[in-house]
Amino acid sequence: MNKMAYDLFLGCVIPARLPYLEVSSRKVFEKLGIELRDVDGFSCCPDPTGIELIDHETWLALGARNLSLCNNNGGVISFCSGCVETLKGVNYFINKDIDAMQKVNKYLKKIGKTYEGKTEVKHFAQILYENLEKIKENIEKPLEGFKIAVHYGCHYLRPSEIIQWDDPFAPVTLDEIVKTLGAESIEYELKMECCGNPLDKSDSDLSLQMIDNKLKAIYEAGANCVVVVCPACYQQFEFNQRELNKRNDSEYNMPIFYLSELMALSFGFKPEELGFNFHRIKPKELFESIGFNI
Amino acid sequence: MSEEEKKDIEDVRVGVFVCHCGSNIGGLIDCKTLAEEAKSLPNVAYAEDNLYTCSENGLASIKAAIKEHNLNRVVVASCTPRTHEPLFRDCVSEAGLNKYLFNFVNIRDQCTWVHQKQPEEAYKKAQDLIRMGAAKAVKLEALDIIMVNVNSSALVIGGGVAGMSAALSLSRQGFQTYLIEKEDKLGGRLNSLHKLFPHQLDASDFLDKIKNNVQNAQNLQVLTSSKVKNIDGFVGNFEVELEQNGKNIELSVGAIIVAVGSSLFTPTDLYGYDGKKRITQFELENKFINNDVKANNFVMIQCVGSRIEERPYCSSVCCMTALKNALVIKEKNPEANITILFRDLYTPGTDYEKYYRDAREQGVLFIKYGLDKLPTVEEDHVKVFNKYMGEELILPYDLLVLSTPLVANNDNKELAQMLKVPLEANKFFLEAHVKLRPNDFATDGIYIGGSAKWPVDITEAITQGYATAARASRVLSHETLEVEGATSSLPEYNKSLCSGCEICIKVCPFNAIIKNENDEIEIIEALCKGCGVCGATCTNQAIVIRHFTDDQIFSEIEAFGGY
Amino acid sequence: MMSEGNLEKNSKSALVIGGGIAGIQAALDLADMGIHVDMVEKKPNIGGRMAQLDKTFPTNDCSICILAPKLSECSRHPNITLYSYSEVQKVDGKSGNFSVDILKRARYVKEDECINCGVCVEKCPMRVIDEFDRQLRKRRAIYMYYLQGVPAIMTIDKDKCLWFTKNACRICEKVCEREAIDFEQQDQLIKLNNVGSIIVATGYNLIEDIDNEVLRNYGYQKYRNVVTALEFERLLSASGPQDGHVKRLSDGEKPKKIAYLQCIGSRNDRSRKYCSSICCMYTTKEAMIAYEHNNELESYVFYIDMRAGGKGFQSFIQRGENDYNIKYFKSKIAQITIDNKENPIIVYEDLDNGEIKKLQVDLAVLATCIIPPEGIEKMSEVLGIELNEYRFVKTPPFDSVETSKGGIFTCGCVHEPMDIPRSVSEASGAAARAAEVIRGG
Amino acid sequence: MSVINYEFRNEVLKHNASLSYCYQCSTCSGGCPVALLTEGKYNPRKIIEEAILGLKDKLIESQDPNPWLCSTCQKCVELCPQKVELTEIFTLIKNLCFEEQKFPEAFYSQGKAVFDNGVAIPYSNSIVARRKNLGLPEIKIASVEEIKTLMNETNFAKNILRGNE
Repeated sequence: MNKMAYDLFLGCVIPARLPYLEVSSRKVFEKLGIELRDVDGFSCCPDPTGIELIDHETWLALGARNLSLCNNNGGVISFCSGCVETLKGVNYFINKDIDAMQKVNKYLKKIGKTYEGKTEVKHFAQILYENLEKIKENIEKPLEGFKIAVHYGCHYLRPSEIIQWDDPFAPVTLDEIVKTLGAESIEYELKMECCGNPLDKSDSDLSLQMIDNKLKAIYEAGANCVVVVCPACYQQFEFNQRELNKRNDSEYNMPIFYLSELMALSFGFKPEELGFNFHRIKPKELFESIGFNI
Repeated sequence: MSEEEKKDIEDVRVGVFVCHCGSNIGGLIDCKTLAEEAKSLPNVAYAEDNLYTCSENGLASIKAAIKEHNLNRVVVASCTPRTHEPLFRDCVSEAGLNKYLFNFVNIRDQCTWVHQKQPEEAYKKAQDLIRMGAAKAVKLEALDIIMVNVNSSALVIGGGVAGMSAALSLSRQGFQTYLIEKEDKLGGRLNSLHKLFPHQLDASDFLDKIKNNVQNAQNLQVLTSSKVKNIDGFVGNFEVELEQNGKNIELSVGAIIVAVGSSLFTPTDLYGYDGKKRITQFELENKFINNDVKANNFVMIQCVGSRIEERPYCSSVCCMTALKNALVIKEKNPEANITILFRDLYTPGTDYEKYYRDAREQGVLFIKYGLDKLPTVEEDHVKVFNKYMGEELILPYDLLVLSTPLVANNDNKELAQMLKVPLEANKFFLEAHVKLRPNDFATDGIYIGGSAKWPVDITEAITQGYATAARASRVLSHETLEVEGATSSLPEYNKSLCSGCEICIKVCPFNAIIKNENDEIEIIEALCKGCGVCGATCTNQAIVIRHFTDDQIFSEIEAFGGY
Repeated sequence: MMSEGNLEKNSKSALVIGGGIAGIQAALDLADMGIHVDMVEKKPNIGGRMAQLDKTFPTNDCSICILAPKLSECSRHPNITLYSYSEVQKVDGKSGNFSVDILKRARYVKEDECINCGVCVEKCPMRVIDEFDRQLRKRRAIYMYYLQGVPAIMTIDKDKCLWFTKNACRICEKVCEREAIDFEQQDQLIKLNNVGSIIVATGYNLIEDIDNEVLRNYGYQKYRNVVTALEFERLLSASGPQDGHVKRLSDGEKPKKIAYLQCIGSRNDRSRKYCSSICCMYTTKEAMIAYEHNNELESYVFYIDMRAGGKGFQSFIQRGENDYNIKYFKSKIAQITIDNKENPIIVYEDLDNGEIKKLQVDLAVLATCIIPPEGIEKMSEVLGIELNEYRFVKTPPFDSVETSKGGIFTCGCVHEPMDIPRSVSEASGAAARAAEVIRGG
Repeated sequence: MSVINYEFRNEVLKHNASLSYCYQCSTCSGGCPVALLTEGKYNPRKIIEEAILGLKDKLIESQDPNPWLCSTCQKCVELCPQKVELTEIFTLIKNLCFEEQKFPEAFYSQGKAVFDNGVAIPYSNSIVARRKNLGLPEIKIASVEEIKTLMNETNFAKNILRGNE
């Protein structure tokens, strides 16, 4: 069987703001023997909660341009749910509507490119889920004692008509993965609710309220950490806990992990290799409290 | 009591059968002892207990005992007469006794089931009930089984779609049928409709098809421009007097079907109705037929004159009618703007809900208003408080269309009196039971279908027309009918007691009591159900209720208190 | 009324498929006309859905009390032959002259011996889930489908009986005084000839009977205090699993607040596009009965359009609002969550002021969608009749009792969701049409 | 009080026909997390109703309810029993707001960043250094010229720059 390979679409947030998340992600795929090929010339995906909302056509055009650069038959993957939604969305719209396809290609022509809407797009967590067996083989340190609040995030699932992956309201894939890593997945009341990150652009207070409610529910359910698969969600969870503690009388100190980070840990990578020192909420305490020796 | 009465009673030999009903009765109380005790009751010649008296061998042993101990009365103490009395009546008559010489004592439903926590009390109650039942049995009298002849022809009143369907079915079943219509042509409401939902067929085409069937039907006589003048008689034997253009016609029929339909409501003083720029849905259909609809902005208002205090019902066809006409407009002029102001959109079931969706798909607009803030109509626009927005919205219109309810005919009362059948609060005809007898009247032999009973659409009117045909056919299919023998009566020896106060006539729910040509109270036994209301209310105790005579009831009371 | 001397003795008979209220009414009408009727019911006893109901709107009559006399009339009528626990397997011929094969499944109980004494049931050691009570209680492997069932004969559930599954037990055989148990009994093939007309009245199923996809967002079968309307009907029923004392399934507490959610699966492009027709009414009825059990009760009904067009329906809803403490909200509920006491939590928009409100209740009742009955596809093949786009029996425009095949008629929910009065009217209507065929009209 | 605007209603319908299927059942508003949080001040159902009635002023001028408060969680889209594509309709409305220069500042900065750099977050020197330390590869991003060309073609540039430069 020839080696699995995908083009890698990094997007903006991870490489330019959270590069340490890119580290664990690359390591995990390497360990699983799945090749990720870097592609030159990608632009912003663009943001489905940003540029799409102010100019749908531009969003289509830039997205189609990015997809037109992919040259790998395995398709393209991303570590970011937003990028995945954009790239899948562009495929969805131009394949659904021939006018959109023609319009987009009229634009692309100006820069000597064309796109037929054929590149397959996948979320990195989807690839991982499809390789659960491989993952099992690579586990050196099962994540015993991790009581994980899984946060799927909206764009990983919805709109299901575009994403075509897992159940939009009762998803299982991420829970399956963390259980495979030997951790426990904790049910909590607002599990399927939005983290509120996109609202930051229009109403930061609302945005904070939403993440506040989620964190409350997560603490009530007795989780000791959160796992996410989207840099927007990651920032929303990680960057706002201090701010919330300042505003309210809360004492949030909940470690937030990227799915790839947890997997890397279970594969035996050391925290320092993974850049955990860049986390604002250091997981060190957690590791000690549950006796996760590294 | 007189000597020969005493003598009669001495000859009375009662058999008592106590049923265990599996564990239903036997599980709680001692049926064996009950039977033993029964043996010592006056006139009881025999008693036994059975695991199941209703089972084949239970019935066999009743018949055997009747022969062996030449019993002439039978008492079964068991479950309930509701389901089992007919069975035991058949059993004793097979053994040669008159079926009215059987008496049912209910010691399950009304004893062991309701007193499961108190076995002793239940036992005592069972003793009482059996003692009383046996005492009544002693007084039971053989009653004649009454048979009436049946005239196998039928009268259908109303030549609308319901009436035509009923008449067609009856005639196809081979019954001579008279279909009478007060207008000069058949068709009723169909004559004034343009298209028919939900298939947008031409009303006229559809009507022609049915009329054609009616014209070609055998055993079916149509009388248009005809009115009912008078109706006498009872199930199987009605005498009907008609008037057709001045001349009188007399018919004898076995069953009567009422399918007189309903009337339109004119929304005078409502929403600026003027019959020109502000019209009803039916007037709109008339405009379609004459092809003079020029407007481009349409506003329709639902529930105009219905679902309000004075007319609280939903007319159930208006929403579909509005959708139909909206789709007709859209088909002719896709650019037309149509807004329907409604309270609840009534499109139940499969095709109708789809029809509502189709209308939205075609761009018809729907706005919900509430009874608290009714729309107000100006010369060229409507102001409506849009519940969806919580604020007022202005809708310009060239044509305002009001969806008005179907209402009961004014002459329903007249017909109801002739037929001696009731109307409900909105003056529609009232059926025998809204749930399980939707097309019967309480009076045997008379049936009701279509919008005369309640507003219905074409499809349901047709179904109900067929339904009345089936109900009538149950009567017409027989040369004779056996009717209840346990009826009330005014015996010769009591006639002197009757003061002619006519209270019995008023209270009889089956219209079984009349004052005959000799000005005497007469009970039409074919109609009497033996409910006993007349006997109970008769101020001079002139009326006797067979099978529930004072004598029989007092003997039960005595037996209860007498120990 | 009993009948004497038929106008004409019909050599042709009628076949009625389905022993619910529609089938029963059609059979009784035909039989009273003097036409012989063979009635086929798949279940062990006739009675259908109506037997499962506590009361019926808008009169709130006790359902079984008005049904039972019709059941016994059916079983006693000289012109009706009842084949319960049976299915139609083959139909040949055409209008006026069909021949029909009926598979009469062995119930392993001698019909003419069993007197329904119930001893066998008491002694049967096998507890299995009870379909009639919507899995809310257990029955035995030998059983009556329901207490007042007709024919009043026991049936052995072959798939559950220890003798058939493990070659053990046979206790019922030992305890039956009438020796009515017959483990050797075989399925029978009954051939009917000269059947003039057929009436299809096989009723309906409910969306929860096939898949819970649409029920997922409401936590059905995940949250114990979320039940369907028919389950609630059983809870209300005196003969039901709680003897008519409504209690929460989670903790046996008496509910003080009940939410009723309409259009669960109905009027929904993701599930069934059509309206189930009866839910607005039976929901109000159930709320009324529940209130009669407990006058403290608050009921909340969440609906899209109040569909109350039948006779006396509007005033029924009015009474619910005025006298039974029922509050109506025009708002479809998106989902149900629960708090730590398993109380259902509902979020809804109050259209009167546009506010979004959170409501905590003790019990939530789902008005689930009516769907075509199990096996309708097979039946349509056997009979050669078409189904419509919703997989109900297809009827032509303006005639709700005709099917696509001459001589075969239909009535009741098997062709469209409808209430009991309309089912009964249609049943009589179908009977009239069948009689036309049989009498050669 | 507002007047129905059939023209604008039809314009929205042309972009997204699913709008016409809405029967205002309130599933969306009852399921919307932001609606709950704002006690109904934000209400997806009302925005749809305004679109149905073509109330352009409310949708674009006064923006009541504020369409920018949609968190794009897509729950309403999944829940809608009539499969109305709510978020696509909201996107259309917000696009029109953009043309009218009525949109939150943050969208400007993001759009401008992409227009100037091809990416939303330009690579600072410190990030480039950090990537090196972390052993991550160098990233060759899009040629800004290509991106600018496209964004000029689509009128994005015109709209994003107008009134701001």
